[in-house]
Amino acid sequence: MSLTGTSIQTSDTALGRDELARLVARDIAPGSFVNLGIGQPTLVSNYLTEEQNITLHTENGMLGMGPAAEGDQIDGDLINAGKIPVTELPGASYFHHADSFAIMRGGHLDICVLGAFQVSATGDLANWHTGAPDAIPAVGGAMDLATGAKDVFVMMTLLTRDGASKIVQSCSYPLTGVGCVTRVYTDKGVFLIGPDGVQVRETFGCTLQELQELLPVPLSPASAVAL
Amino acid sequence: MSLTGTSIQTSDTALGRDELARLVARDIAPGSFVNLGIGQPTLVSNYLTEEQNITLHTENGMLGMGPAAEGDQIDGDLINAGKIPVTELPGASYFHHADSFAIMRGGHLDICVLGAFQVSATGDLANWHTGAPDAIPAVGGAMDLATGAKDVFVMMTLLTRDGASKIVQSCSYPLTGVGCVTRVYTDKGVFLIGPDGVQVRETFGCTLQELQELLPVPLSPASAVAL
Amino acid sequence: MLEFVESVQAAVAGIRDGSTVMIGGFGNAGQPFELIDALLECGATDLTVVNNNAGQGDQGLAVLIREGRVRKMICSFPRQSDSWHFDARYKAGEIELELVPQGNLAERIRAAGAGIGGFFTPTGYGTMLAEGKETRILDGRGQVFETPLHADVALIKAHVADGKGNLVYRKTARNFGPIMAAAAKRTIVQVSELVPTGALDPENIVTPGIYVNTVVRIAGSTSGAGNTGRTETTAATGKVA
Amino acid sequence: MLEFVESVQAAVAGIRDGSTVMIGGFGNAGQPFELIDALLECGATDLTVVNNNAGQGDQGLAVLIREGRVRKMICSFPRQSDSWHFDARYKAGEIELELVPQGNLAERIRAAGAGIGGFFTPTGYGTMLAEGKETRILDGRGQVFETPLHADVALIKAHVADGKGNLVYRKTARNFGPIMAAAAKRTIVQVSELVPTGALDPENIVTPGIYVNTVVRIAGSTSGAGNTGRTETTAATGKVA
Repeated sequence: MSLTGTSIQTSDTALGRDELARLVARDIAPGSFVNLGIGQPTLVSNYLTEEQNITLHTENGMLGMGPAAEGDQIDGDLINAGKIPVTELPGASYFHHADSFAIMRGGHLDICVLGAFQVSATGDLANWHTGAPDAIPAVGGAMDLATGAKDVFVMMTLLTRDGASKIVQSCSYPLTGVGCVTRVYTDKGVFLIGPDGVQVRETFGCTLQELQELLPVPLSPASAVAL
Repeated sequence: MSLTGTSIQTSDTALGRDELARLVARDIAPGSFVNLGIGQPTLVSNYLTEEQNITLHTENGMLGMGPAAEGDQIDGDLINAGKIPVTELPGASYFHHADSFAIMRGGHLDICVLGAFQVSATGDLANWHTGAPDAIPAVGGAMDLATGAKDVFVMMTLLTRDGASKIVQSCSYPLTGVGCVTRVYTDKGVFLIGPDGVQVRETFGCTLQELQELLPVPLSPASAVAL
Repeated sequence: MLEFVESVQAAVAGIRDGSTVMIGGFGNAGQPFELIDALLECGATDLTVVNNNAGQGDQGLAVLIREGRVRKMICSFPRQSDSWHFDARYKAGEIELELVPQGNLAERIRAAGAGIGGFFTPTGYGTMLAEGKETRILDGRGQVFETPLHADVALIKAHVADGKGNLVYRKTARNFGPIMAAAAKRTIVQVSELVPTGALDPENIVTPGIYVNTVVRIAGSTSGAGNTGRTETTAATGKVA
Repeated sequence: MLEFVESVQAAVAGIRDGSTVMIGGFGNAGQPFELIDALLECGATDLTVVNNNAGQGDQGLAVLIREGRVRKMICSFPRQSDSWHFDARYKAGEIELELVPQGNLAERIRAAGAGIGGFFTPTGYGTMLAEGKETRILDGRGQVFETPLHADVALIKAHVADGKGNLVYRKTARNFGPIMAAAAKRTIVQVSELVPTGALDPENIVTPGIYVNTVVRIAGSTSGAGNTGRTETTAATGKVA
């Protein structure tokens, strides 16, 4: 497949974390139920609009989570999965841990947005463990989210500090879930993962061909229908 | 084992249904959580005292069930497992069907009291299906109660209308549960079922020897410790 | 997407022939009679219906069965004193029956909503209802493998809904509602009352709106009141439910 | 039998060496700090502890670990910025770790309380946390067999108890409390408030008293207020919980 002749470059420069968060937020369908992972994915909440009517889930037992709590709002009994004090929106609900994970594992969340160490060409996700022999492993709710949500979006920088691609043919880090990632948002481009392999929806600060040179997996431009 | 020389006859006549219900009620330890099956077992609730502080469970989603509702108390949303309108006692709670059966199946009920077609010498229970080829089977919550409660008490007449013993070596009717019955209350005696076989705690209107002649399973008087 | 509709006809629109339909309620408590009537009216047929019973008297599910719309019943207690329409269809070999112990029914529905692929339970072990099923000794007890019960549609009745589709129920009318709402692809709820978002205490919500697709208020209905709850009589001394 | 006791010391009396102890809470929310302190004081050792984490800072579970009372941790997220006591014991090979995905942890606890002998779940399939476990394809997906997590004792924190031991919680402090209460042979609860039986609405009770054995009120405690909830930072970009 030719990588030229299709212009899918939508910005002149790579995107910053906040620009990327804005992009993810824009792509979430109105009325969705969403879980935002800790770290970079949390930024997405800053760009969700009231009109979108998005309901945020936190796995420690709540739907309808509001923004971080400040000052007098802080209540030690109201925290998110990152253990940060948050607020409650009208229409919120509380439930216990098994009921909360039933929401995730039962396929009821429309989207979860996660960070990642690596994503494979077939959507395998590695985001919980470096595999280093002296590392103390900790998994939390990552595997449940990766396996349970209808769509798993990953947000990450495309390259490691050493310049290696985090989109790989096959993950070298221990897996979080098999074939679960459907979309990858990076500073250099947005990737769709599906039966047709890795498709590029848009690029930031580079052409598709330049992107291909960075990545060890074959890329193709996304078909119009997938956009 | 000798069946003579031990007097365990506690009444001169066979017990009526209400006398038997009173006896079962007296045997329920204070503070117990109890499910009373439909029909004869329901009579037990008439003889529970306030001092016993018994909490009644109904499998359609309630703990703290009170007596049958009458007149203005009747509320179509408040019924028991027999679909009869009931009342709510202070300290009651409502829950959905899976949570209700988790109480039963998780071993949290101290006692359930059930009717029966047959009970075997090893505590097998048959109470849901005659096995007749043209009968439409219906099981309800019988198997969950039989399998889940810490103690399963059966209340029944000892003999069928044809004079056959309902305590049998092996049930001819389809089973509800295997080895689950711990005690059988009948009009002619109270039987304890355990590793030592079928022991008789007391007899009503007959001697132990007369009882043995009615039953196809070996009986022994209950040891003092089992009383 | 959550929708609030004005009529039960609009609520059940789109239920297809061949669907698996869960219907809430235990006896009359929690039965969504108006939704069942609309399902009858809409003409969908060849249905598999999941309910604790198999219809009573000449209303609701019993009429669906009488009219030949139900191919298969999955339930725990079909035989009742007034289950004559089911009885007739069953004896004529015109309806399939999957008889499930009530706790297995509830747990299988719960498993579908919670993403559990199957589970082992002691209930039914050694009985004819476990015949042909995989068994295993776990924790020292014989146990039977049971699979989740999914549905295309759930028809349930709740007491109050808010603008997010959050639900609360009334007394024992709660029964199968919350677990069926989670197990179905599309959950249609009839309520007695609608309140603004924020009017329900977040601590007390039983079914979060994430499980709800369509809400219809039944005008003039008041849960419980005027509903006398019929007394069932049964032939057996066994446990009835 | 339900008992109301005057002190946390009386509440934890009788917890034996070698017990499996579930401890509620997620972060600080719902952590029964006073009961954990009493457990430390009572001297029980060789414990298997089930908690989402493995202790934070220099309080509660972290101190139990520091003092060598914990033989094994069953948890989903041991490594945190302030889990130094666990980290040290673990690196010294002095504590065993069973790492469980958080949803499996919750579902295994729920299974124990609900009488489920084991279940299949897609979570963890194809990962190192499923190594050595039975797997099966169900509903077209790879699934892993998981077993129930039972406990001798649960220490949990609730907001209010009534005279029957019925409990309600506050906001996200509910977390593991209800399922641990059902999974343990003996459930010990610290509450901020005791109310007379009948003062809680039966529709809103989260943990029915059947699951509660011992209740102690912590004088002067008010859930949430004055509890600022610490902010955790973590090294990985991965999902943290």
